[in-house]
This record gives sequence, structure tokens and C-alpha cells, in this order.
Amino acid sequence: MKTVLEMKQVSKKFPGTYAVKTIDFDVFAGEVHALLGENGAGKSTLMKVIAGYFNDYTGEILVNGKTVQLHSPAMAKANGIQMIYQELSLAKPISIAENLLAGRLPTKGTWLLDRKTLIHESKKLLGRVGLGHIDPLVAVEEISQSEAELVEIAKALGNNPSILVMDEPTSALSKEEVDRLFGIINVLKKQGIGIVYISHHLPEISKIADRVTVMRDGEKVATKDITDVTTEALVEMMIGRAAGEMYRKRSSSIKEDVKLEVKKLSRRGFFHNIDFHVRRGEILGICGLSGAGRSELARSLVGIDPIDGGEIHLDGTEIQFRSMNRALAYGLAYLSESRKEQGLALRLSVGENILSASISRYSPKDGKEIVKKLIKDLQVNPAEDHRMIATLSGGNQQKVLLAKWMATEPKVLILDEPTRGVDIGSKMVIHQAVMEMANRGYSVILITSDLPELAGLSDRVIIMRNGHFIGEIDRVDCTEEELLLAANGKGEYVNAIRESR
Amino acid sequence: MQSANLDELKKDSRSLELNTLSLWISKLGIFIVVGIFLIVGPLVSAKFYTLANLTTILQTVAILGIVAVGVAFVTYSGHYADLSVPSVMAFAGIITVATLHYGIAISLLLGILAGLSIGIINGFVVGVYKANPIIWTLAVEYVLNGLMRWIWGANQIYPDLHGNNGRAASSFVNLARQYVGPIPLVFILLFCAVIIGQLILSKTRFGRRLKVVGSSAEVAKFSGINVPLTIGIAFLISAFAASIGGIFLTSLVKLGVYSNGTGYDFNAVTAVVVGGVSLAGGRGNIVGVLGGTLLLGILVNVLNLIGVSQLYQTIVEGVIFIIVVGVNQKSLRKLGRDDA
Amino acid sequence: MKESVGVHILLKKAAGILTAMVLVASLVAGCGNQPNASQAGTSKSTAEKVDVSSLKSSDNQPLIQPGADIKPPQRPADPSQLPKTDIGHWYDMEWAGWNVNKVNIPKSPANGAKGKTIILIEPGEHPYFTAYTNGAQKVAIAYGMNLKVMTGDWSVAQQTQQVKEAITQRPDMIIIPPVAGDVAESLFKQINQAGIPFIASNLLPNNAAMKYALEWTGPDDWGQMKLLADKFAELMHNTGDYAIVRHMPGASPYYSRTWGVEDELLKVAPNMKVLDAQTGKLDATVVQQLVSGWLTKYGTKLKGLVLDGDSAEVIGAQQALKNANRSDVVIVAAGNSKVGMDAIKSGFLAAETYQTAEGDGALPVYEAAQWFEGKTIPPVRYLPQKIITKDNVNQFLPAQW
Amino acid sequence: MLKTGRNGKISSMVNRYRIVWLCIITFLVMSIFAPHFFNLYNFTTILETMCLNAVVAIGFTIVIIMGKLDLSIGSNLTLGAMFVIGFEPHFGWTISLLIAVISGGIVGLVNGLLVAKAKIDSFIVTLGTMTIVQGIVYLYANGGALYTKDTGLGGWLQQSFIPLFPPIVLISVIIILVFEGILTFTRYGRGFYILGGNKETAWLAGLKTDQYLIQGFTISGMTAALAGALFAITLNSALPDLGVSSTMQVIAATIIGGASMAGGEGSVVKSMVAVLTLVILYNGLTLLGAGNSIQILFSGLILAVVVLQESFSLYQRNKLRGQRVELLKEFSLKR
Repeated sequence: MKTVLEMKQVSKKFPGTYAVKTIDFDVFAGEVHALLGENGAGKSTLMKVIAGYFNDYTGEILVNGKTVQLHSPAMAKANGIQMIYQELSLAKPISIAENLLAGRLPTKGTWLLDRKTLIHESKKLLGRVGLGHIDPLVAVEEISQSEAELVEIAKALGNNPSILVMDEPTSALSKEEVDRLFGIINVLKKQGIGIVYISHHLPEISKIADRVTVMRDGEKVATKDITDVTTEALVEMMIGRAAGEMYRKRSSSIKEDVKLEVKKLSRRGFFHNIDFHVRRGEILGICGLSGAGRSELARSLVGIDPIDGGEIHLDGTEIQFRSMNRALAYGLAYLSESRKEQGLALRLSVGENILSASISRYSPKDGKEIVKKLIKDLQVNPAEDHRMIATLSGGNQQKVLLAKWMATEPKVLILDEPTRGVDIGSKMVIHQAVMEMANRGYSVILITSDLPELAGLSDRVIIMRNGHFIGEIDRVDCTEEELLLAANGKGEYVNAIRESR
Repeated sequence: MQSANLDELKKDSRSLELNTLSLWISKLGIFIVVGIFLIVGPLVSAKFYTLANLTTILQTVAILGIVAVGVAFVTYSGHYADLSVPSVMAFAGIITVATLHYGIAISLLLGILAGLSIGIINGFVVGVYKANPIIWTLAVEYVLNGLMRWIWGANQIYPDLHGNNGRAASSFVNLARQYVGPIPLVFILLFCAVIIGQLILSKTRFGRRLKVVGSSAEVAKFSGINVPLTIGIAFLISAFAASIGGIFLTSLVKLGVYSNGTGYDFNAVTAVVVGGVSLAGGRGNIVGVLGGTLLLGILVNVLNLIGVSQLYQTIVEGVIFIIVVGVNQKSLRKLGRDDA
Repeated sequence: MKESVGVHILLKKAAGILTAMVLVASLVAGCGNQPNASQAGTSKSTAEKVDVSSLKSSDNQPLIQPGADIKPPQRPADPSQLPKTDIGHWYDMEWAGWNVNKVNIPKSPANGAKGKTIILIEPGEHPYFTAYTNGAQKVAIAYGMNLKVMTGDWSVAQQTQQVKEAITQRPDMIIIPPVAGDVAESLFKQINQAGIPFIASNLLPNNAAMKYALEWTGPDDWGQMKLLADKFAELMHNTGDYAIVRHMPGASPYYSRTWGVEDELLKVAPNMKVLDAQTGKLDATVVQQLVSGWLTKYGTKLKGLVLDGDSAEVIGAQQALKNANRSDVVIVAAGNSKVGMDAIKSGFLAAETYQTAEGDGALPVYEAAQWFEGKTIPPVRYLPQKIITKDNVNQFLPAQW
Repeated sequence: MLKTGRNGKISSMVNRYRIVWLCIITFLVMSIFAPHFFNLYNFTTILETMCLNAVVAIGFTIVIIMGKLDLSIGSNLTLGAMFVIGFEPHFGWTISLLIAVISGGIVGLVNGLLVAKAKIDSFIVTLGTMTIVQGIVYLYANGGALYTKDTGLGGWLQQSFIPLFPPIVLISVIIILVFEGILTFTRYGRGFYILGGNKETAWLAGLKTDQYLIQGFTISGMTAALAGALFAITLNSALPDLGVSSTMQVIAATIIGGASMAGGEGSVVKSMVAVLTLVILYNGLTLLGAGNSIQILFSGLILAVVVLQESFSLYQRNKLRGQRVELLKEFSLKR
């Protein structure tokens, strides 16, 4: 196997500490090399070094055996290295074609734009990711989120890279779309491209990766072939101590009385006739593919979006609200999907963020206390409330976000992708806190595409597909396979009659 | 998994140590620069610290200060600036003068209400429909300016001192010249505006909501904050302050005309930004705006005393404006508080 | 509330209709509000002589007054060589239009003024020009002439466009108070080449521009400032230093209302020295900062103040002097607005020049009427010059603007 | 324009070329109602009047496409005018024109450096340089106006050899078309759009974002100075407050023309058509006898309507974002 990329003793220093220390890392042609590690383990920094983000790294990097300097994205690209980012890097008001071939638009003569080739080439690229039907001159702002993800991948392929670095490419994709992506990855492997694959989905990695490297606290723990390592061993290497059973079933303390009941809830074009109920102290999971309308349902449940019909009953009495702060007053809270845009205001401190949803609830003095308590409970690290949120790691930011919604003392807390892109350690703390809340009588609605988490935490799961409620799994110990089948509209829990109505 | 052994998770490796200089700059901010000029002042002219000179400095920027406090709320809410301020000032002044025959109290009220109506429109369009604040308030400035010139033409509306309601007119005219003890009324108004503004911003719930909206409107929306209402109130405050400033300016120049507020839009933004309120929103305070306003007044005074010609002064003002803003922005970034 | 998907298209139609409606509304509004509606002349037959001497301006001064017949002195050999402090240096600026040979001047139709259309291109909207237009309108009605008024926005770009638009309408006569004296030449040339007779007014253009105009009428800024300087010297008993608040840079009063005073004082009261001369930008706050700076800097050495205008400048100066509680400063100003007249009555202002805005507007229309009737009109005609002080202020009340 | 609406519906066609419809409507209304409007001389006047703001709008549109703002265009315009007239007696027209344009470029360069390198908000930087350059301009002729003896070039510029298109109009239109060509059909030009659309994308695509910012502002400074210089030459003179009213008019025209403040959208030709529309409106209203106040009122109303229409339709689109079409059919079925 030819080594496409080799890094010898590479380190990168941030003010005061080493983000990445003396790393040896190599990628063979035609191989998927997974890179695992908690947030803050230096994984994303190493990836950025490869992508040419920094010009002050030390150590040696060889591409196809030749030493190279990767001091800017242009240099990395010149050496055949391509990045696919978690947060989309497409320019929305610009046409897809120009996004795909950004930086290397085809020209007739020295600088005149060659429109024909531009359209032809971008159509070809779109074909490789199954989007052949879209007109390449359409603006990116007019296509859907998942289509944009695939355009992002097509863009990387456009530079026919020899090394492809993928950072959490499947986090926003549905199961079907993930399978299509893995198909594309296998085709690339056959073409001899070396792929560095970063993800938190351990089952995913065992499916696609050939080798895996685990990093912890800026250092490399080990590089192993995927065949001779188990998921538990990987987790142990990542957090450096016995993983134990990831999800310990909690003794269910579900009370009988129904906390929240929803009848025939619908919003034109998003979800129709949704009926379900949540009991006090129960964690209700909502399973479904992305685009099934789960987040839209959650937004309507807390008044961010209007509803066109149906009733919402809390503790038995119907409630009406037209705005989110009315819903919050009733005790309905929603931890939103995207931490960066909707969750936390980057220019506020940790304390200000925690109180940002309950401004009218606490006096300044009580506010300080509740912040201190929540920072301790959720082990936010570093535990200083005046610190800028932007300087915290992804996992700690997510803890602060959860603290923000716990501060509103909700009767029903809706969680939307609570642990996406979060390291294992923080994920544990968050799960711990959610389970404790349920034990204390809160009701929790959990929306997540992380199937182990959904299966592990939920007491009961309802299944949504294309905006309809198509079934329910009323067993605490349901497995990921059952959930996966149900989400795709199959399996015995799905009663076909409902969907066809 | 016992939660216990999670505690030894190593301290977050990316802690930034705060360097003290930029901490001080962001704390004191503009008052350092004001201090420098207060030292330079007497060197330039022995009589810098006479009562007359200081009163003039404060008097010439008092009205600008009041208006700047209002505009600061719009900038703090992350919406750049309110370019309709000049017309709102003139409009409030004209309405007050035109309705003097109802008596001073009612005419003042009508003047302020006239200004507030513009604030409501701005607040609604920018708050609910998310129109670009610069372009929308520019359009409102054009429309209002055109309307005033069409209805009242260019003829100045005089407070009719000798007419039957002479008393209301004369009390209006010396509104800007009124003294409460040794202190001119307009100073008191400025300091009240600053104090009330600072209290609103830091102590009230609205102030805290405005800080979240200023940092990120999307996060505020998803935190249950009524974002359009909060932005609407910010524009209302701006229009309210502009109306009061406009009425006092009209009283000072003793006549209502459409061109009364010219130049106040950019001067107010200068005072606000130099005072440390960042255009990105969610940062700065009203006391800083007072500092920015004072700096503008002292700067002109010192330049006059040195004998710098008016033509040079605009250059010096522009250069100092960019330097102060640049330093302000750099210190914020060093503190890691700004993702600019 | 039910939102049909169609609202998006509905809104687009609404925007289209709204814009169209707005444009049509302009037609109605356009004709209505300008006081240019040419009432059918109620005047008598063309032959009969029209008596305008009975017309009064709103401060009950005679509207058309015989201007002082001032003749320009001999032109010095090369004015630019003379120092600025010698009035001769400004000869071409002060006596613009007198000795210049006219070019391509159209012949007068000599068939009377009745029914003629005149277009007045106002430089911009200002209370002075509202009174100016009233004066012009009074004389136009008296002669049964149709006066159309265009108002600019004080910018050269706008006036350039309006001159062309005026030429398009082929009026019988154009009256144009230029936005800026130095820039007027190319505008006057265009009107002249279009063969339309025009009279320049109010602001002295440069000498070269005058060869295109039939005539120039307006205040003799230099002359009245000299008169004011003489009064100022008298009030200051020919001693003590003074400062000058100058007009906006770029406009011709920037020169006349500074050097007109300074050079005259050097002649009349040599030991009165000018401490400083700065522009107040016609803004009360700037004037207050300026004067207060002078008071602080020069203290009691500053005995007198000359202001380039009497509204914003007077208010700024009053504020500054009140703060420094100085009431010993002798203050004079140019031009007579209501604020200035009140200041004269209250004694704050010692003297100011009388410049009749309505007269300024009436004079060119009157001269146009004479020209239409075939009479010859002088190249330059000045408004009367008077100095207003506390004792004669009541004659000039109520102020025109 | 290198962009088509996804659904290709008429509504996005209308929206994209909104300014052309607006221009035609205004022209028709004025030709019918305004007296003396419909003649060759008046049309030439309209085109000549358009040139000043249209050439300034070239650079300003580029800055808007980059998602930034340039308030110093008014002062740069005056700078160009004063320098071209001021240096003409010493160096003749060509060199003085060069000096004027280069000095405008230098101001633009300073703007670009402060925005790109010092990372200060462009609203603030250009507000500062506006005041500074205005001061310099007053200082240059210590407050006075400037005028030139050699009126030959000025005359030639306005000579209509070809009916309707005197040289000044031809030069302006050609420069505008050249820039439109660069922006739409060259790789370099498309860089401005990507930079305005998403700064990270541009950086990751290897574009030198700082260079683009600096060049964008420099072009804005140069075109403003060029516009001022050409205008001053036709006037054979220049005044320190020549460009004061142009700043706001150009901003209004560029937005009415379809550029968006968020960046990534705008075209130099559409800005020119917008300036033309406003000039036709002003011209028509003047011939109808309407005062300057009504003209300001109307340009404000049109700007307000455009802003309202754009933000309202965006507000509606966001409300319906993510709506699934097949569900809509089903929903209406039930009712």
C-alpha cells in the first residue's frame, strides 16, 4: 500500500499549551483512516494542520513521499489535500457551479470565464454525488440542507484530491443519505484516494474505516486495524478509563399521570395530525429520518412556529400560546438543534448565556446562584461564569446550553440533537443530567439521530416519517435495528393503516 | 459510570491568560483619551479651565449627547445606527413650535409624540420584517425631509413671541437657555439621559434582553425573547431621545425648519462608537457614550484654542475617530471577546 | 391566521401598483403647490404704463427702490499683484460685470412685458429665497408675466441639470441666482448659446461669466460690508481688536464679507487689528465653539466681532458671550433676518446691513419687464444699502424672513 | 447575470430585473404627463446628468457586492473634481486627470487596508475617511472654488457628435459596461461575488480575500474620483462641496437597482439603470413644476417600497422554508 500522506513528529502550539504534540500519522492510498478522540483531544487541530490552516506547526509532512509545506489552504490544495467541513462552507447567494469550482473557474484565454465548461463540469460533479438533476446555475440558498451537504462533498471531489479529509460528514444526513455517502467513499477508495474520516459514530467507523487512530489530550494513543479492535476498546482508549456499559438503564420512575398530551396537531406542509402523550418522569424518544418533521414539531410545541390545527394539553388542561415566552411560562422548553446559530450567543459569557432564556425569572442575586449550581452540577470546565463562551470546547458549550434550559425549570424539556459533535465525556455528563431530571419528575422529549443514544435513554419511542406519526415502540429495551427499520417505515411497530390515511 | 472520576478531566487546555493592558482599555475605555485631552488643554491655553470655556464645551455637545444616548440603544441592539435622527429632530421641533398655541405642555407632548411615531414605524419594519436598518432609516430620512419641505416649505416657523400666546412661546424659546441654579437645564437633561440610559441597559430586564438580541438575534429568538418588540423599543428610545434633542435644538435656534438636525446622524454615531459601543452589538455602555460626546466637545475646543483652522479640524477629527475605534476593536479581540 | 401561498405574489403586485400610483399622484401634486400658477393677467392693456412704485415689501419698504448709482473706480494695473489687504486686489471680484464686453446678447422684442414667461432658477430652499420669490411674484403679477420657479438643493450638480431643463422649456427670459459665483460661467454660457436672454441675480459671479448675461442685479455685498465696517469703526471709536466669523467656504460672500470689512477698516481705522477669521459654517454650535475659543484665548483683547450672517451666527455668539459673561463686545453682522432684528432691538447686536430679500427678487423681474418694453438696462444694478441700528430698526419690522 | 431562479417562475424573473420595469414605467409616465419631456435635448440632458452618479455607483456597487459599505464616495468625488481642475494649469488635462483618479485610488487603498488588515467595520472606516477627505478638499483651495481657462475639453465632452450620446455619456457607459463584463465574465470578477457571499468559502477556495477587499475599495475610490473629475471638466470648475448630495443618492440607487447589503448580489449595469430611473423621475417632476422637496419625497418613497418589498418577501419565504410540497397537496385534499 503506497503511503499518500505521512506526518512525522508534527506539533502545533496554542498560547500556553500544546494542542497537538509530536504526532506520527500516515494514510495509505485507497484507505479510510478514521481519526477518533474527544473534543479538545487535538483531532480538529491536526486536521486543520493537514488542511493548511496554520503556518506555525513544527515537524515534517510528506505527501507521496515528498516533504511539503502546508502553510495555506492553497498550498494544501496544490498538494492534492481536500477538506470537507462540518459547518457548510458554501456561499449561499452564489450559483452552485461557482461554489463547486470556486478558486479555479475555467477560463477561455487568460481571464475570460468559460461558461460552457463551467456548467458541463459542475453537472458532472453533481452527478457523482447523485444530484445530476439539479441545474448548476441555481443559487445555493434555494436548495435544501441535505442537498447542500452533498454539494459540499462534490466540491471537494472536484479538485480530484489524492487525500480527502472528512469532518463529521454524516451528522446532518439521514440513514439513506449516509449509505449513499459510504457508496461514494468506497468508489473513491477504489480510485486510490486516501481518506481521513473523523466522526463520533463508532458503529459508522466500524462499517467504513480500514484503520483507526485514537488521540487523547493532543497525543496519539494508538493506531490499529479496525478488525483487531472492539468498540469498547476504542472508547476506553479515547477516554482513558473503563468505558463500562455506555448506557445504563435507569430504574424507570415514570408516574402514571400524563404531563403533556397532543391531539391532531398539524402545521400545513410540515406535519399533520400528530397525536402523542408524555407522562411525568418519562423520556419519550422521537425516531425518524432527517426531514421527517421532528424539529418542526418541536418548534411548534414551544411557539416558535405557529400551528394550523390540533390541541396541546398540559397536566390535562388545554393551553394556547402564540409566542415562545408564553410557552416557556407554561414550562415547555426546547434545546435547539444548532448550538452555534440558535443555542449560544458567542459574545456573551457563560453566566449570561445560562440566564439568557430566563431573564424575567431570576433577580440578579438568584441568577448568580443558579448559574453556580448548574455549572457545578453539569461539571462545566472551566467553571468560571464570567468566561467567554467562545473559549470553551464544544462539549462544555453543550453543557452550558443544557444548563441554560434547566435554568428555566421546564415541566417538559424537548432536546434536539443534544449531543451532536460532542465528545464522549461530555455526552456522559449530559445523559446523566437528563436521566436525573426525568427521575425528579420532569418529562423529556428526545429527538436525535444518534440511534444508540435514542435506544439507551428513551422509555418509549414514537416514530415519525414524512410529517406523519406512523407508530410507537412501547418497550424500554428497544434496539437500534428496530428503530432503524421503523424510521424507514418498516418493521412490526409501524401500522401501515395510519400512514395511508 | 460514576460521575466522580469525570472530575479529574484535565483542565481545558485552551485557557487564554488575560493581558492586563487590554483589560484596562476595555474597562475605562474612552475616558483615558478624555483624560489625555484634559491634560493637554491647560498646556494649550492657561484659561482652559475657566467656567466659561467648560460650560461652552458641555453646552455645545449636550444636545448631541442626548441624541447619542438614543442612537446607542440602536447600535447596541446590533442594528448599526438610526439615520432618520436628523429629520426626527427637525420634525419634533416644527410640531412643537407649530402647536405652541395650545400651551407649552401640550405642544412639547405633541412634538415628542410626532417623533415617537417615526420610531414606531422604524421599530416595526426593522424589528418584524428585518429590513436593513441603514437603508430603511435612510429612506425614512428622505421621505420625512421631503414631506417637511413640501408641507412647511422652507419658511421658518417662528415661536410668535408677541402673539396672544406669547407666554408659551417665550417659555419655549428659553427652554434651551433655562438655568436651574448655576447649571443649564440642558446639562441636567444630558446627565439624566445618561444615568437613565445606563440603568435601563444594565439593570432592567429589557436591558439584558437587548444584550442577548445584540449579540445574536437568532439565539434570542430561540431563548423565548420577543426579538421584534425588543428591537422596536430600541428604535423608540432612539426616536424619543432625538425628539427631545430636536425640541431643545429648535428652542436654541429659536425657529423650526426642516434642516435643523443636519449632521447629527453621523456625529451621534461617532460619539456612540468612540464611546466604546461596538457596531457588532451587545457591547459597550451608555456612560462610555457620555465619554465619547465629551471627547468630541473637548477636541474641538482644544483645536480652537491652538488656533487650528476649521478646515484642518475635520481632518484631525476623522483621524482621531479611526484611531480610537481601531484601538478599541484590537483590545476587544485580544480579550477574546470579539469574534470579528 | 390562514396565510395563502399567494400572498407572496400579491405583495409584488401591490409594490408595482403603489409605485405607479405614487408617480401619477406627482402629476396632481406637481401642478398644485408651486406658486407659479400663472393667473391670467389682471393687469391693464400692454400699452399702459404699469406703476410699481406703489408696491411694498412685507416690511413696508418700497419694493423697487432706486439703487445708489455707484460707479466702479479705475481698475488697478494688475490687481493680483496687490496684497490682499489692499481692496484693489479684489477689484475683478468686487466690480464684476461692469467693464466687460457682452457676447451674443439677444435683441429685445420690445413688444411689452404682458404674457411673457420667465423661469426663476432658485439655488435652494432657504427662508431668504422664500421671501425673494414672493417679491419676484408681486412684480410679475403687476406686469401680467408668468413666473415659473424651479428650486435646487444648493448643489452645483442639481443647478446644472435645472439650467438645461429650463432651456428645454424655451422661456422668454431666465432669472438665475447662481449656487456658486465661480462655477456660474459654464451655466451662463449654455443659456447664452441657447439664445435665451437671462439676468443673473443675488450672488456675484466671476467677471468672465458676466459677458453672457443681460444684466446682474442684487446686493452690493462689498459696498454694504464697507458701510458696515465704517459703522463698526465708529462704534469701536477706531480702537480695539476684533475677529471675523466667515461665511461658508466656496461661496463669494466668503471673500466679500471678510476682506470687504478688513480692507475698509485698515483704511478707516488702521490701529484696529484682526485677531482671527474662521468660517462658522453657518452653524450655531460651530460659531459658539469658535467665539468661546476666541474669548478664552484673547480674553479682553477681543473688543469686537463681525458676523457673516445674523441668524445662526447671532445665536452662537450670544451663547458664548453669555457663558463668558462678557457684554462689552461690539458686534455687527450682515443681512437682516428676524433673529438679527430681535438682537438689534435687545441691544446684543450693535448694527447690521439691510438686505431686502423681496427687493432682491423684485429687481430682476422689474428689469426684465423694462427690457421687454425695449428700454436699455445697465450691466449691473445694486439694491439700496442701509445700516440698521437700534434707533431705526422699527422702520424695517416685521422682518421679511 | 450568472444566476437563475430555481423554479424559473416569472416572479423571480420580475424580481431579478425589477429595476428595468421600474425604469420603463417611470419613462412612460413622464413622457405622457410631463411637458417638454419628450424631445432629444431633454433626453441628452437626462443621460448627461446620469453620468456623475452612475460612474460613482460602479465602485460603490463592487463594495456592496463584497458585503461592505463605502461612505467616502462623496468626498472622493469632490477630491477628483478639485484635483483635476487644480492641476490642469500646471500639467494639462491628461496628467491632472491621472492625478485625480490616482488620489481617489489612494483614499480607497487606505479604506481597504483599514477594513482588511485592521479589521475595522467598513461603515466606521469610510465614515472617518469621509470626514478626513472633506477636510483635505476644503484645505486644498483654502476654501475657495477653482476654475480653469481651458474650456475646450469641457465643451468637447458635451458636444453631441452622435445624437443622444455626447462623449461624456459614451465614456461613462463604456466604463460601466467594461466593469460589468469584468464582474460577470471574468474569474477575477466572480471573486467579488464569492467574497461577498461567504468570506470563508472565498478564503478556503484559495482566494486572497484581503487583496480583493483592498482592490475593491481602491476601485471605488478611483471611480468616484473619475466621476468627479469628468463632471468638473464639463463645468470647467470645481467646488469644495460638490459631492455632498451624491453619497446618499448613489446608496439609494444601488439598493433600488437590486444590490443586497448582505453581499454577494448586485450589478453595475442595474445600478446605472437605477440612477437613470431616479434622474428621469427628478427631470419629469421638475418639468411638472414640482419642487425639490417632492423629488426627495419620491426617491425616499421608492427606496422605502423596495426595502419593504424585499424584506417582506424574505420574511414570507423564511416562514414557508422547509415546507414539503407533497404534504400541501394532502392538506388541501382534506379540507
